[in-house]
Amino acid sequence: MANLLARAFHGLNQVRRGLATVFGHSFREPITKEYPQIVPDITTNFRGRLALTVNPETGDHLCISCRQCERVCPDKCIEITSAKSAETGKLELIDFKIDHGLCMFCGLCTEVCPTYCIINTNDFELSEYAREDLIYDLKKLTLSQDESAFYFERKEMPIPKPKPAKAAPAAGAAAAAKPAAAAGAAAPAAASAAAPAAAGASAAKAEAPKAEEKKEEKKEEPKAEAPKAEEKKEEKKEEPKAEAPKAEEKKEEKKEEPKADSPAAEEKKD
Amino acid sequence: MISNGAEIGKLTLLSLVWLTIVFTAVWMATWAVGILLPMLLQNGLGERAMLINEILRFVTPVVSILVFIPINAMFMVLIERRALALFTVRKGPNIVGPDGYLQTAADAVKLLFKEDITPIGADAVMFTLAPIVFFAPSIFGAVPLLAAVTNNHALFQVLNLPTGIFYVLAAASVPVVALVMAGWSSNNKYSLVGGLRSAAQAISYEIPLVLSIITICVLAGTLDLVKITEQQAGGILNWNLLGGGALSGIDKYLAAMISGQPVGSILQASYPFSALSAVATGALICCTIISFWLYLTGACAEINRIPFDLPEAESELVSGYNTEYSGIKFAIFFLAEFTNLFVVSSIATVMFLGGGDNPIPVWILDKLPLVPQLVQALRDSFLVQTLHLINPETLFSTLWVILKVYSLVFFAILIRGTLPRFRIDQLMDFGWKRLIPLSLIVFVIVVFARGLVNCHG
Amino acid sequence: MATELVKTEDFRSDDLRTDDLRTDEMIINMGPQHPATHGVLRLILTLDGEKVKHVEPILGHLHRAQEWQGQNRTWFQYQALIDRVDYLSGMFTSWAMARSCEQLDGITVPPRAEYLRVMVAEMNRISSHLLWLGTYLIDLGAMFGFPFYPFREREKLLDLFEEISGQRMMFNYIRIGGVHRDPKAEWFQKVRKFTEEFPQRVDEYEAIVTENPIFLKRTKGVGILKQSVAKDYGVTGPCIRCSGIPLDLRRTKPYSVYPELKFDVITYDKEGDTWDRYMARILEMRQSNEIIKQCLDMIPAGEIMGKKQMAGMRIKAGEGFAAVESPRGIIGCYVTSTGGEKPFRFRWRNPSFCNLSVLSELLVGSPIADIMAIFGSIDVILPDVDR
Amino acid sequence: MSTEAKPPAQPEAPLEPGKFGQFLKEHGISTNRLPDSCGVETITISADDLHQALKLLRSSQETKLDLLITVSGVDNNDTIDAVYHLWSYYNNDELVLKVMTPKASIPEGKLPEVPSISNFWSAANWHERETYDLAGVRFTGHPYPRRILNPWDWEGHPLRRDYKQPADDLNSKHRVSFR
Repeated sequence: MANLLARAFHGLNQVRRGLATVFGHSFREPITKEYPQIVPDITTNFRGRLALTVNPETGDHLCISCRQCERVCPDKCIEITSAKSAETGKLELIDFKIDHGLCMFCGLCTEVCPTYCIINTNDFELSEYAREDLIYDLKKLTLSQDESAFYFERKEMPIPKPKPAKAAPAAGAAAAAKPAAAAGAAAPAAASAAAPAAAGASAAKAEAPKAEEKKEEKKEEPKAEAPKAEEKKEEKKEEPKAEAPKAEEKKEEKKEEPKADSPAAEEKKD
Repeated sequence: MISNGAEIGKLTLLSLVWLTIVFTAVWMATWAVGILLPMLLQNGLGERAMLINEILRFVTPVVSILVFIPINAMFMVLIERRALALFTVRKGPNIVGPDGYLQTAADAVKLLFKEDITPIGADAVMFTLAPIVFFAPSIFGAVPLLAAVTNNHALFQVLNLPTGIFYVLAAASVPVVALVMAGWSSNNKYSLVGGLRSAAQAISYEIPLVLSIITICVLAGTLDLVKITEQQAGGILNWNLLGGGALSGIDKYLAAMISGQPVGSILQASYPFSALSAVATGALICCTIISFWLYLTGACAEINRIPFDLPEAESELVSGYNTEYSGIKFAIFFLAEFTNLFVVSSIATVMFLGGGDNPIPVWILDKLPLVPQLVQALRDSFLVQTLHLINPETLFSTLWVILKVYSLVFFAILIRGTLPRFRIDQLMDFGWKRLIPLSLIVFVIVVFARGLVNCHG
Repeated sequence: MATELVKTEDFRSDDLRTDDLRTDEMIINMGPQHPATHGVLRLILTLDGEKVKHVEPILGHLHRAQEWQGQNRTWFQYQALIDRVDYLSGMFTSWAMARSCEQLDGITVPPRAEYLRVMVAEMNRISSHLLWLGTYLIDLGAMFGFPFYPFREREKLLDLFEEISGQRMMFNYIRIGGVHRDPKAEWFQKVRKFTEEFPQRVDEYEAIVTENPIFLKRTKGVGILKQSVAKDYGVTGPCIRCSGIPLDLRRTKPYSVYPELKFDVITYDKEGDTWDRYMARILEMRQSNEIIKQCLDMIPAGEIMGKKQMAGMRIKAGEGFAAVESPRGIIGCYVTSTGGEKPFRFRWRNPSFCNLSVLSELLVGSPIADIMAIFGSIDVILPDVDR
Repeated sequence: MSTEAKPPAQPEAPLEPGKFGQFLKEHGISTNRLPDSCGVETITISADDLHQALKLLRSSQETKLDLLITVSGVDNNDTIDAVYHLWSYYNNDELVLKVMTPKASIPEGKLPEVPSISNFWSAANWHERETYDLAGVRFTGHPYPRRILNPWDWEGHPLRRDYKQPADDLNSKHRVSFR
């Protein structure tokens, strides 16, 4: 009996302790924030929506279409379309698509990117009314110069020298000057006129100006896949940033070969 | 160290605003039906208004309750959510309306417009009837309480039965049937188990509940709610919570001593068997406190609140008897639950906490400055004299009742924020093996101890 | 006289139950959309009144073919996926994979990386236990008040994780050969601040819960896991430590820098009930807190990566099994490599999967209300079960 | 599934039996030793001896390998293995036991058969079900040989190397939508 009473009192006392602790909590500051009004302070490393940066100083797009991110993505949610530019002989980005509905924000693409182009922003508000709207294209992905500057500063990434964006085209242009001259002044005009018809099946409209170069590469095979395959091979060599000068050299060599043939090829077609 | 002053302030303001809205609305409705209409009719119809007046007299309490219940339930849901948020270091609903004041009103509107679903295989008649049967008794039950909590206001005397408390208890035991009906008719096994549980639980916890109330009735010597409140008038020492008038002798003694009157044989009159009476007084106080606790426990179980919410038991039975309900039927269940909480709290207030009585003994109250003048000023005002809008006795007692009832509600919310749920067999064990014997013991002690002390006399 | 008419023997409950009344079993589907099954477990219960007579768990509602994906992703890619196996303790799944690959490849992990691993893993253990504590109290019916307090502390930990790894739950922080990022000095200060205030918070939980009479009634003597049964079913983690076997990989098969740290293995009696499991987890939280404190004092400077992280990373051929002590038990990774870009075979040994199999043994004979009390106390994460 | 992947290299010369191999040999059970997997003794055993060997290893005082960590099914290109990882609760002993069934010896349309140990080791119950489900090893004598992770009417065993994935949109290059 005494034991029972003691237990009852102990139990009641414990309940009282619990109630007092819970009641005591009402004198503490609330820990919740009214989210849409008060935006949380997100840490620098947060892996949010993916975006492409531009050079914060010059405004040039940083992507060199090396397709590293496309290859490393475990969900295969990145799709890059690029083509070789006629003037520079370098790969030029046409479109960059990321399906954010498929993305799992693992951040592997940002780790392998050699130019700090693709980054995880702090934006996490991605809701849309349709799944298709979650597929972001190049325009939607690319950040403005100010935003890029903000992220470059926040993530403490080294601001790229204007070389990969600016100097490279210059070098490319220098290299391309010769073949362009060799190909003759008449060729571009004819090629650009024929371009939509020839490349229409394979390339999008945006690709049309670059189709000129494709044609040169085509040689015998009229199939649409052929230039792409060639592109891929070249891309692989282009991959690491450190090797960029080498790749350029290689390209120069390569470019001279087809271009030497190109008049012949064009003659055939004509 | 209060670092949460702003939130507490907001909660207090919210309560005040809502309570003002609730009671203004109720009083205006009641006044319109019970006083204004008869006055106008009297002027217009003269003698022929008698019959209509008679009808209006009976309608008035029902009107007041019907206006009161929905608004009050909305307020209680809101205060529950805000208070729980306070305990759990959150902010709670604060978007809809000014600082979230209209959140539950919006919820109610949403529930009313939702589709009303009757599941396939359900017994449609029973399914529809169950919420009504669940809700109706809380209206019937609340009516006689009105007279008690408004300090026997003339408008509500109509339904003041001599067996008031038993009528209330009888009404309060009906909802169990509704829960079984809901559980059975839903064609859902979880609902069925929930309904059966609620039947078992309500029946077994009604016994300690009723026994603890009987204890108080024995102390008071009456079943009339109004009489019970009137007996407890005159400060905290006269309340049933503290021995039901066992301390009133001391009260009188102190009052006489302070006012300089002869003390004489006041103590002797109240405690005829000196030492024995002292022991009996102690026993009475203990017993009434225990039976207050018993009452709270039983009431918690009766209205299915945590820690006795086994019929609902989210983690076991999805949502128990109201798993299949939606829309307005669910809203009625919801409404009734909170109304029951209010009814139960008001019974506790009337039976244990002195109804509308202020806790300050009279001999202190008289010494306080400005109070008598305030009352007198109110009494002379236009509102009282011409329009009969309020009378001071009812006003003050209503304020005290509101304070007491909502303190109990707040306590129930605190319990809800702390305790885990019982298991069904432990609940039964606790009910039958602990509470019922305890309540019987308390009852017997009170019966004998009462003879040794001159209660309320 | 009533006593002559009614004999007491007529009211013996056994007789009523078996002979006089014709009773029927009720079959209830608990889950997959039941509010308290912690995800999507489906239990087919055969009930006799409120007593469980038979229970059959149906798994696989969250099956995501983690092992298949392991074979179809490169090593580098798969690292990002494995946090999803056990989303509440992602550090441990990463660590198990990293350890098995390091074993195969013969990588030595730099000491700073090891300390960082221990720190984040113990923080993750705390956060996992905190979530368990909150949800367990919800299972027991304390729906509205208490469960928010553990989540408050967990939120702080998740913020710390976010700062160090980039996300709150899918960390991808522990990599093959080391850890991904070296945190800044402020991060260590924040962790220290957390470790200093955390014990008081645990005191608060205990004040509310531990000796609460209702909680005691719900958990004491409920779901008793006997040592023999536990061994038979291969139960690990706090569950088996409560059944009296001091199996804690951090001590029995020490890995990383655990031999240098001071802590005890928490064991209880031979027949662990749910209260013991609750208490063990509370003590483990305190202990992990102490371990983090020690790590903060002992962490050396230096490298954090023993192998270069690159997309085409390869692991030497061979096979191996490595395990770490996760909050739920032994999480192990059996990996077979052929030296190629992709693993040849990945096999997860998940603690939840093994611990859950004992459920059908524990539940028989208990009332409905105890299903959740017992199931919750095993601390099962359904993605960890189904993979 | 990458079919070009090769199984781990087999040893050229038979190795000396290790601690547990010796122990089993003493009890008349012949085993073959494979190269250690990360320092843990790895032996193969014929399917007929499995039951007895595991019983011995579990219950005898010398070995006390009483914690069955996993049962896993591995489809090497020419064999299908059931791999048993055994640990001890009390000491640091570990053992990897393999039952290798050559694919050539399995009749067409049948599954490799390995005796079930779930009747005396409850831990094996779900592991064996999972191995059956994913890797397609039939455990004879299992009390409840049903699929556990995949739906009950699933066709094929996903972790087999000859398994054809029902729909593989994810890896196709030219898809209309990404999903």
